[in-house]
Amino acid sequence: MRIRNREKPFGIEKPVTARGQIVIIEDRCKGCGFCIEYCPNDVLRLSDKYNSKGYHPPYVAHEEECVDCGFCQMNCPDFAIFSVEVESGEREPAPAESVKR
Amino acid sequence: METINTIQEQKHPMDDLLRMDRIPHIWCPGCGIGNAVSAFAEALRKLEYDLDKVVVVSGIGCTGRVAGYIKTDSFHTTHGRAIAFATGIKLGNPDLKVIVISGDGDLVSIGGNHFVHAARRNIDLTVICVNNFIYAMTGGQVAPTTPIPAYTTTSPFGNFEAPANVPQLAEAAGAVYVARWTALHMRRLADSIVEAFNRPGFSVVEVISPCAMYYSRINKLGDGLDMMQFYYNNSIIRHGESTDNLNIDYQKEIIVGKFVDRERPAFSESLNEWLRKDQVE
Amino acid sequence: MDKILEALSKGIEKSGIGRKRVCLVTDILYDPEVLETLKIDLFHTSRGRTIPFATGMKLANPKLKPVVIMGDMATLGGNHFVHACRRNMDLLVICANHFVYRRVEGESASGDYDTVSYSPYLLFENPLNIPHIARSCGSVYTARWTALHTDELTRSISHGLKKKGLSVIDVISPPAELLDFYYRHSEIRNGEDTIHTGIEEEKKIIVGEFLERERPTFIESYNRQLEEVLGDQFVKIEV
Amino acid sequence: MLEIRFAGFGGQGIIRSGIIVGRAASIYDNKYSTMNQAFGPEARGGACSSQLLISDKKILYPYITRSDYLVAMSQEGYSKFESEVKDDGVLIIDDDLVNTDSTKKVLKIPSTRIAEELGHRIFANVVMLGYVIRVTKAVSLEAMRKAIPESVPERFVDKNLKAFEKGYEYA
Amino acid sequence: MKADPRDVFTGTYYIDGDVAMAYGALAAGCKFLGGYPITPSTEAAEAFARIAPRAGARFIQMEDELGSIASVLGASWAGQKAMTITSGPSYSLMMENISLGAAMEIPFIIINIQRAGPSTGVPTCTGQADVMQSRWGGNGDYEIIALAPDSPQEGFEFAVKAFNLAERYRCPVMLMSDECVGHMTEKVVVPEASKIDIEPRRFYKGPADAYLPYKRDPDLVSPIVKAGDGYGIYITGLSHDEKGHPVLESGNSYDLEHARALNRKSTDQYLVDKIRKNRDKIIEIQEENTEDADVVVVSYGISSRVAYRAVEQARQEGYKVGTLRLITVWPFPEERIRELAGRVKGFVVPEINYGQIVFEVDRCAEGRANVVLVPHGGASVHQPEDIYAAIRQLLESKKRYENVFEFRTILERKVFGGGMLKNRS
Amino acid sequence: MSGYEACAEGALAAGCGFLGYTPIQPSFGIVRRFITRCAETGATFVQMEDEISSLAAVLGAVWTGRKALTVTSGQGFAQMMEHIGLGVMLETPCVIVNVMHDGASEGIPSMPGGGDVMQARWGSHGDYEIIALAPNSPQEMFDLTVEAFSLSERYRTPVVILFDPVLGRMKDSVNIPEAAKIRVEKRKYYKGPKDGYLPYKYDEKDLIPSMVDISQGYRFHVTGLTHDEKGYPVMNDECQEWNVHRLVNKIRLFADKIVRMEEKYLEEADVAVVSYGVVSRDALTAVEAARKEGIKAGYFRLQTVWPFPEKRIAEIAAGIKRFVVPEINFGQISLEVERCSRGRAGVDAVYHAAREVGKPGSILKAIQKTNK
Repeated sequence: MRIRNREKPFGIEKPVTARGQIVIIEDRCKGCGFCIEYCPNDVLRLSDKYNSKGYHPPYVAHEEECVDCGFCQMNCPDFAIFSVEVESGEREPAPAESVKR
Repeated sequence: METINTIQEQKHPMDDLLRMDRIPHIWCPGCGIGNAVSAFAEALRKLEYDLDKVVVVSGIGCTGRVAGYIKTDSFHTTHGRAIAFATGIKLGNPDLKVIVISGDGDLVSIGGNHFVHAARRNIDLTVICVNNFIYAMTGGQVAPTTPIPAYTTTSPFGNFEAPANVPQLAEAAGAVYVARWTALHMRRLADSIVEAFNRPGFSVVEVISPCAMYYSRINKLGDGLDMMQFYYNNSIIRHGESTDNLNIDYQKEIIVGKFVDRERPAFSESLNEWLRKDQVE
Repeated sequence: MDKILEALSKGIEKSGIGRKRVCLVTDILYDPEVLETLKIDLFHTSRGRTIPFATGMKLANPKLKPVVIMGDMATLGGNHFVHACRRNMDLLVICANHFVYRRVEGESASGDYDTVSYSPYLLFENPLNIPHIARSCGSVYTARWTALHTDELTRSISHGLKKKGLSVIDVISPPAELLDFYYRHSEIRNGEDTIHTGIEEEKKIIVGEFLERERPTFIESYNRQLEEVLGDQFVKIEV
Repeated sequence: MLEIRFAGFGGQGIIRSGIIVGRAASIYDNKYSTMNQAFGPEARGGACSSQLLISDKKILYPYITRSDYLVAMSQEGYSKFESEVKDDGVLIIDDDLVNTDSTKKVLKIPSTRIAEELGHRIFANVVMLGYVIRVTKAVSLEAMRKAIPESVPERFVDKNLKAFEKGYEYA
Repeated sequence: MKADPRDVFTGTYYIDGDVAMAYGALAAGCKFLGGYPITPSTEAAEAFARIAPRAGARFIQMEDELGSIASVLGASWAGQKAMTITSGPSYSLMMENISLGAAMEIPFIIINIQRAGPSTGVPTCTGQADVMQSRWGGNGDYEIIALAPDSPQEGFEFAVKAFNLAERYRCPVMLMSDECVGHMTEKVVVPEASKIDIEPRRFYKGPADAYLPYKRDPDLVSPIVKAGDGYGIYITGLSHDEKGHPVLESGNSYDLEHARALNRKSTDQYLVDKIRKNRDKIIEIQEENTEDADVVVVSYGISSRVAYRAVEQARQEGYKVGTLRLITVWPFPEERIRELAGRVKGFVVPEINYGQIVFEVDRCAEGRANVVLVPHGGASVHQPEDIYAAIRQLLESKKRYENVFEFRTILERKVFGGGMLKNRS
Repeated sequence: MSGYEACAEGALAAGCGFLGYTPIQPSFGIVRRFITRCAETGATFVQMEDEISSLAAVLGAVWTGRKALTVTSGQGFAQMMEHIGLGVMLETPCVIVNVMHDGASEGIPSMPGGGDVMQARWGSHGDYEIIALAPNSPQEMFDLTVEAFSLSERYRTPVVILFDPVLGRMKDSVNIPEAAKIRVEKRKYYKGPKDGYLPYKYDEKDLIPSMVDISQGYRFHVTGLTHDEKGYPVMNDECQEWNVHRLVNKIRLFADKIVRMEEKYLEEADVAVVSYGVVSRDALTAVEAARKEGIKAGYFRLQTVWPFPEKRIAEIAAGIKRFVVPEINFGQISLEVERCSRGRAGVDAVYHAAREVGKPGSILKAIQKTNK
């Protein structure tokens, strides 16, 4: 299976990507690693700390790489992670439909 | 973790669809049932259907607990009888959208008869069958879907029974919509559920899901991530494949896709027609 | 009804496997007088539970060839049927397809379409295509005859008795007064794809031998798998 | 009569710990022992506990009245059973997973961390056992060394014995 | 007859009750298990699946419980000792075929690891609420035998005993264990094969043409044959005559006159009488200190071990307390309770349910002794203090109570510290 | 009108809107009547593949707001046992009509029986209490079917109607009152705010939680597992105790209100005949015959078999010498009578064979014997 990449919006030369910020609800995490493995942009890493259940939750290693694709959220079996769109001054805001999940 | 601190007030996007007060759920790390629920919730969100009119019915088993986590009217019934229970709900109030989410053992083994007959009657239900090749809640017994020669606790020397082919059974019994995806095909699965949901009649979506605890451990297949990786490498999308070819062999490639999409008169239509005819006579 | 027993009796004779080895498991009530002449062991079990009963018998005494005659197979015992096909238990299953529950007057069974004269209600449920289900689930031999196709039925039964694995014979056996009607409205099409064998109103009933194939039976796979893993420790099931 | 309670999550080997010690006691040390278990529907992550009684006489009442030792590998297990421990009893906890403020005697071992150093966290229970046996002297060392290989899958015997020694040494 | 050494895994084990029962069944010569997984009985089926292929026994996991029990009936008629292992709701599903098994007089056993109910209840926790169900759960009249072990060692022994009784009386025998015993791990000693007594199946030995499936020996039990031996038997779940033929004239219209002629000696009468008339031989109880007791604690299964602590405490304080443990829950030892009722002040019945066996005790006490139920909703065992309190309460009471409930209302206030209606959670 | 028809009419009169069934002899008469009236009444029916699913479908239909009925007999009833447990646990009101036939297993399907009485009470696993009614005439068949729906709605529990093929076939005039005069208990619906709904929060007074229908937006969850007020599974002994305690007590404590019985000639009687269902007709004849002979016989009939009228039996026991309990089984209710009489009066269980229905001889003989 291929993970769908963001499509280039027509008429804009430089690809504009949405920026996302990831929220991790650590105590729900069971450390399965799906989000880390299947993040298209390798944003996440496994942390060393233990959560209350004794698992290692992920942490955001490359925050700037997140494009708010929402795959970590869908792929998390424990509903412990999701991303929200953040607007960054450095980049142009992404077209609305491309960030809509 | 600073990310949490900054936007902790953000709600999880599934909050309205799931009973977050019950999370963390009971499923093991690396289990794919959570993914299936996630896809289902996504489908519900896409549908924009009145959630008050959606009913989720589950049987018993790991997947049987799904009903408890979805924030609609939901029923956790007895082992194998989810479809029968759902039939009652659908006929009692035909305006409802009734969805059965349960496991392979529940739907195909003990509930096989209800599965066949609900498909034959073409009762308007959507059945999501999460197939993890094993009875997980009771501790890893051989299921009718266990491939040859997988090891389980009740087939300690390898399974030798031919596994059931869920899409084929569904097709033969008369289901109008049959699809299969793995727990990794999240978006396609969600789309498929949407399609099944909109199809009047008995629709079946099979979800191949890793059981990281019992199935993979005894067969030394690694953890949930390894099994997901296996699906990643070995699943082939072939829409419209003949259901004869959909048997799943041990650690062989898995054909996924949408296999059946047809129309047959649904039960409630036939019943109404019959009642009308009866009255005329 | 008696037509099936007659065919069974002749079929046993013809197959030459011996009356001792055959044992009949059924949920239909038979007249004991008829059975005495048949001289085979008969077990009249609870409705729909014939196939698991026969499964237990086969495994406990693999020399037996249990023959299952099911009345309302398609309803109560549907699940057992599906799974016995999947396992390929070495049984011969004869579905006495009455279209109605014989013993409950005037009721619709899920077998096939309605017989208006017999049932006061029109049947509105979709019928189940028994040969197709059998094929899909993995039976090795599937045929359908009406009860009046005596010779063909005998031949099929004899074949089913000799065949290793689960054979399914769907016998259209409505009440006596309708038998002839169905006989005349049947059409023999051997080797027909079971997808087309559904019985529909105002169409001919397709009969014939639809399917024959080889699959390892439950006991064969059991022996092979366990011998491979356990070696000498395994006590094999002798057939 | 020695009463030990193991508590933790499903998947940590809580019940197996009870079985290993019980087996060592009843088969190799010729004592009587009864092991009872309580677990939730979850295979992993649910609350789980086992209670082990070891005695020189036949055990009639098969449950813990007040435990001599509580081996806690989760916060939940700790808070649930802390009060059950005798006043002069001992709490043995995994200090990465359990926070304590008990007035009773507390012994700490980072068993999960040690197990992870050894290769996998599933050995945490055996590391813990090594520690527990040293502390409690519930059964003889020889008995444990015989009981462990019998109670774990063959391919993990060496690792488990190593984990056991590690825990034993830690004490 | 002695057990077949190949099936007996002699040795000393540290195993739980479920596994011990599987070992016991194999030692008793069980050659067939038709099972379906359900917590908490799976360990037994798993153990059986592990060892069965080496003992020439067969394990099949059927598609559902109806299938597994029906396959057991079939296997038994094919000449093998057969059993199924189950629990909770699955047991409820089997009721129809238990009734069929009783009517066909098939020897088979069911191991029921009771869990907390009703419905799905608490699957991983204990209960004792299937006791009445095992006696009354099927439709129609029949009698069964039920045994209740209280330790893994007894699990092993009673499994052998259950098979012996089943073969002896050609009836279903229930091994009513509970989750506590099933999951309790203790030392189990499996003796040598020569030390295990096995009741062989009562095969018919006379001439083939004279065989009648339901012609009874003086003890009301008839010998059995195997399917496939050429007897041409007709076995039915309908009411039948000696030949096994259903009581009917022709086709499907029943011959009422014929039925009437047979009525007094009908199938049901025998199904009931063969147990009731042999009850003295079947019933087993274990008594301690009942000779001079003021109070007798009647219990079975795990409750008897829990009650031990309360009884011990009471005796230390000088109360005369005896214990009566039911080894066979069914048939119920009515006579013994009647005898004791005349002598003692009362009975205390701790059960992990809201009153089942206590009604039987109450019935047999005939109002001559107070009967106290110490109920428990399930999912765990009694606190010994509750049982002790009930003993004290009983000894203090002067009044003769009208029924079990009346006493319980008082008890509930004292023991549980709340009225009936108060939410206790 | 026959008993079967009266039953179907009773169900429809009580507002039953759903029938789930599997054909089994001899219960089919009810189904036939019900189906023919479906089109007029707006009721729905479904023929399911087996009895297990029939009851499951009925339970499902109830939660959509309909009143539901299933009809079965003998073995079919045995198959329903699992779902009676579920019905009790989910506290789903529904009515199960069991046409009892003779014998264990299949027995003799066309002959009356009485072997399922204890089964109705004890057949499912776990602790629960049930309500079972036993009518003895077509008229009562109608009345008690209506009553059964009332009770099931009132106590939120499955209610069993036990009768037999003789009563079913029996034709008699049945007086069906006008619809307005038929009083059926209304379902106890929750009326508070939407987010405040707890499926198992019960009333302290009657221990019954209030119900809602599917699709009203309450988004509730119910489970067959042991659950808390929210309907969520909670796996501990405390919650189990909370649950079972109430499930049992919601009927036990109100038994006096539920119990219905009929008495005749009991004043100054020496011997009381306790009976139910079709046998009670013979019992009454026998009692009257005995009275003519000068024996002081009394007649006591259970209209509700469960809960058992313990108090009344104990009272009667104090005043008489012996009970005679005729049943078409080998002693089921007689055990209950024996228990409740507490040794004050002896109990003679009379096996009233299926063939003897209509012939009170054996009962009369038993009465005469006690008098000696």
